[in-house]
Amino acid sequence: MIFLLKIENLTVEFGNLIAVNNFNMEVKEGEIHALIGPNGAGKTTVFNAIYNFVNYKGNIFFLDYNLKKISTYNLVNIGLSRTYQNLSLFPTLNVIENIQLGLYRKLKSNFIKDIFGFDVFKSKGVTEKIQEVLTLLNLTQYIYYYPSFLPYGTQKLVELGRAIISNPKLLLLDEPAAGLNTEEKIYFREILRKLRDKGITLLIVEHDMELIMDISDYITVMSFGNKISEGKPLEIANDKNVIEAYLGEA
Amino acid sequence: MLKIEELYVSYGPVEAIHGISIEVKEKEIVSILGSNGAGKSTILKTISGILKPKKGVITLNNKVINDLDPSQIVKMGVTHIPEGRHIFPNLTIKENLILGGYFLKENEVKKQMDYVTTIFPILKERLNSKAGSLSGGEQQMLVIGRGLMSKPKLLLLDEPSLGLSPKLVSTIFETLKTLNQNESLPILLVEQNAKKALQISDRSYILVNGKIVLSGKSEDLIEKEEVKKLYLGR
Amino acid sequence: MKKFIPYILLILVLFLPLILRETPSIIGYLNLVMIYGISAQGLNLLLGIGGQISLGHAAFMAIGGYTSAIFVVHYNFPFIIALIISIVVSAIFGLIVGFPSLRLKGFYLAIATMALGNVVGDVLRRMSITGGDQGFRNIPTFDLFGFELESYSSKFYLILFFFLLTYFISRNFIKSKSGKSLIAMRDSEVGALSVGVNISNAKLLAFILASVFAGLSGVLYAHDISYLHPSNFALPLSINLLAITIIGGLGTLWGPILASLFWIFLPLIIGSKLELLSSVIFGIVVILVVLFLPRGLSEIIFRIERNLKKVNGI
Amino acid sequence: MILLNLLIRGLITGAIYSLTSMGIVLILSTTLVMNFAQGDMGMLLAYFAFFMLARQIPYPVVFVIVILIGILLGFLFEKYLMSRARKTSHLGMVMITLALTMIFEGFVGYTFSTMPLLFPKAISGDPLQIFGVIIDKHDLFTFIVSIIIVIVLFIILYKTKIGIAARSLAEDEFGARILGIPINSIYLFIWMAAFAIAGVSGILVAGRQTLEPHFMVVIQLKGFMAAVLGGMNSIIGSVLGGFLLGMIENLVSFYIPQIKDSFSLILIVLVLLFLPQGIFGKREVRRA
Repeated sequence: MIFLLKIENLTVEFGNLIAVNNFNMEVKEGEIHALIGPNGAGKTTVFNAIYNFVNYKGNIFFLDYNLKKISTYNLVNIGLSRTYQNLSLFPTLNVIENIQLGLYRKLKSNFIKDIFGFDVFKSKGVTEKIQEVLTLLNLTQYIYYYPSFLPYGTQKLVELGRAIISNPKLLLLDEPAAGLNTEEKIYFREILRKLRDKGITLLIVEHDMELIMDISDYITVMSFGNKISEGKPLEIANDKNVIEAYLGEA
Repeated sequence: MLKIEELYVSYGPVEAIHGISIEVKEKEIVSILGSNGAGKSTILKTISGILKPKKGVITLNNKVINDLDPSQIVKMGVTHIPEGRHIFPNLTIKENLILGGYFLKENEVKKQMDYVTTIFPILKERLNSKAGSLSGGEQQMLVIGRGLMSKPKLLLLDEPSLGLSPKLVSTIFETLKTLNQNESLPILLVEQNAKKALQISDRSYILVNGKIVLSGKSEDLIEKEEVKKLYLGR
Repeated sequence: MKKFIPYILLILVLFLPLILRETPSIIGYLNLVMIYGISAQGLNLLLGIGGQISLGHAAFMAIGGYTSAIFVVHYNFPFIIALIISIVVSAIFGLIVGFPSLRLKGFYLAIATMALGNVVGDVLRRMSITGGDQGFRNIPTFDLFGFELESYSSKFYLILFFFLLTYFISRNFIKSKSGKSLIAMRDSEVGALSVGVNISNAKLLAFILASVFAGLSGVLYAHDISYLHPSNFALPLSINLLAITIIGGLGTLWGPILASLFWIFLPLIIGSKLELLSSVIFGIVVILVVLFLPRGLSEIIFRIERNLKKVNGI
Repeated sequence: MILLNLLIRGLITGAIYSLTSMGIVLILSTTLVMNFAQGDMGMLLAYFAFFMLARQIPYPVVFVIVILIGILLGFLFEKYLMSRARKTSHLGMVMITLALTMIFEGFVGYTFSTMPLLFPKAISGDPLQIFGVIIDKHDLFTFIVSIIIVIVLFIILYKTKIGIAARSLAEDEFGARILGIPINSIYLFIWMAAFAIAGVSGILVAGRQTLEPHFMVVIQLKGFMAAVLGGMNSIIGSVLGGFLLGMIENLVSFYIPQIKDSFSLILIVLVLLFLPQGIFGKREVRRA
């Protein structure tokens, strides 16, 4: 298995707007792969297709699974996890509860246990697992806070924690650095590296070119629903198509 | 004509704009550049009265407009064309345009609509179809056309290039330039498409994390290495 | 200190029939408070925890009450067996009514549940086994293995038992994995999906739970009052239950009982002369709560708790 | 002949339903609030009318006064309750309309007693006979009034600036605000219009049956159903939905009387599930 994720001839249409046009892409195991492009290029739509949130033509394979046939809620079971551009935290649950829910499918429970107050999130091994994630992301001091009382960057870490606690094979990050200040960005960069070292493959949609050029192993560039370039960071930085798409020389 | 001094704006508990000063003079196109989440849209929303500043003063022709409602600000001649279209998809194009000229008199509405449809002829052909049936680029034209209905004296424009093909972007930017030159309409433009924006604007401000890090004449900025670096990371 | 308050309250409640033995009718009203409190707790799980609206909640009560009454009166089943059957029937009914929730949101769901609630009323009116429009009369009181509970206070202890049971169940459920999956679904559907919550199952679970709670409450009502009529479970009761849940505070455990207490005793407090005005006052309270106490009456409990914490320096 | 009779009767019943459903759809399609108080607002205003009529004030004058009171109540309601509730939550807004029904029914029950009262018809006298179909004059009047109201509403909503602005609110409130549209005044206008319609329907329905605190509850439910049939988003659809519902009900209760009560309710659930845009509703244009 060389390719963890393989997107074949993906086309997504919204009415008369073609958001993604015959798009192909492969993500190798173990790499940090960045998907970049101007706003409205269709990057998030690619994520949403992977997650079956939109109807699409073409095929998306992850491991041996054809993702079209897998319900969104089962993706976490086969090793996919993601974060969202506008966060999808549970505002009425506190930080530790948010992160615990990342283990939702890993822990077995039944109704009888539930109503007798047996807390699966406190069972053996689970507490340690949660502690490990909290330490990795430096969130230990915030566990009883509700997300909306935390700085935006910390909220993003909580969402990341929820996504990684299930030990995903592939993690999709939608604009992880957007809205972060310089300090937080530096911290985030370290964490993304650590995740890769732990064996998690990362697919990142991001605008912050400095971050992308620094950490990614491979970059795919989209513009206007099409793939316009792909390659190693250095190749991308000197690619004429990319410079045009980014600086907007038509 | 528009002057912003030491502006601070918060979104809920989070401060998004940390003390910026911006000026737009008569007949000028001024652009604010910066990446996603830098706070560009917040500035425009504050000028048009949707958000209230925490600190700082916004003056229009030497009148403080900090505490005015959006409708009062529109009446003073400031029109904000928001990012993300915000058309009314189930209303017809004609109805969308009528709402753009909400404060105009009946006969003026007609005149202004004729004017707008000569700028964007595609709208004229489909006046009675629903706005939602337009393509992305046509919708962007409708949004700009709708903004022009109110006979603005200052145009605030948020990401007009968003999700448009390079060709359409050029068309729209040319239209803006023409408007600026023929009608002496000052424009405050917020853009991610740095090169295009630098090309058509007289002066630019570069915004990073709610602060202005660079500003000056667009023709000077376009040459600067720092600008390239901000956009390509090299 | 704070730890003991629930126990002190519980002991106090256990002695209530003794304290109030001069005025047994008050105990009768308290029984109703608990019955409606159980039903409201069910709606609270549905709306407050699961985020699904229902304007047919009273119909669930009717299903429970009528089922038990039919089995006890017409088939001579012991009360306990009839109770279990009623709960199963309620669960099935909750599942059926829950299906629209998979496709409908917000007020569309409100209308669908309202319509289904009315259908239940119409059907009960047309059947003969239910007594039709005459109502179901002479339902025997609770019969526990041969002991018939006749007095208000004996019923009080039985109803209190079920009330505490449902309180216990919902408290644990909210904290459990399944409970949190409902909260997750209410807070952010995409977030819930990406951690692996099956949204359809979660919605149906919410409806089943709500229906079971309401069904139980209906059973208790039937044998407590000994008379059922379809109009007692029509839209107004559903609206009142919704109001009770919202006044109490969505998603809170104490809310439903506080608001139910208020709802039952309000007419008594303002006196028989003004009794008709009680729904006016209740409506005004609903408006005031919506405008000024978005978290409901239980906000008050939160504040007391917070103050206690301050006193104890925790 | 029976069939024609049934259909005409259905149209009359339908006119009653559509009066209420118009008010509901007017609010829903502009503010996205499901207004549960539409029926009971009509009930309250019908009681006011009853006591004015009892004081020998002529019917036409009462008719106009009731509309004016409706407008005033709509103004107060939006100004002091809804505009505040809009800042809390959507459920809160719906809850306030539910609370109004409790307040109105309780108030009327307390002040005027719950005894049914006989409410005068707009036009009394012997029924007309047209092509062998017997039609009550009051019913005919009701029918005509509901047609007039739908035409007036249609003109306001589609041909005037304030109406177009009202329709834009539900589409994109931010978009409307940024154009400088005075949205607070528009909301006021919408509620004033809705409660004026409520007054008219209250008086006209009361003339067909007796006046008591709950007399609008069923009508309101039918109004919701008519709105669902009509697609929830179009005034004309809601009126057609009302007529259709009236006719279906009359046919069903004549031919299959056993299921007459539950039939329309089940129909509504099925329509909601399988035809979410209703029978007459146009499909919403979704933004790309």
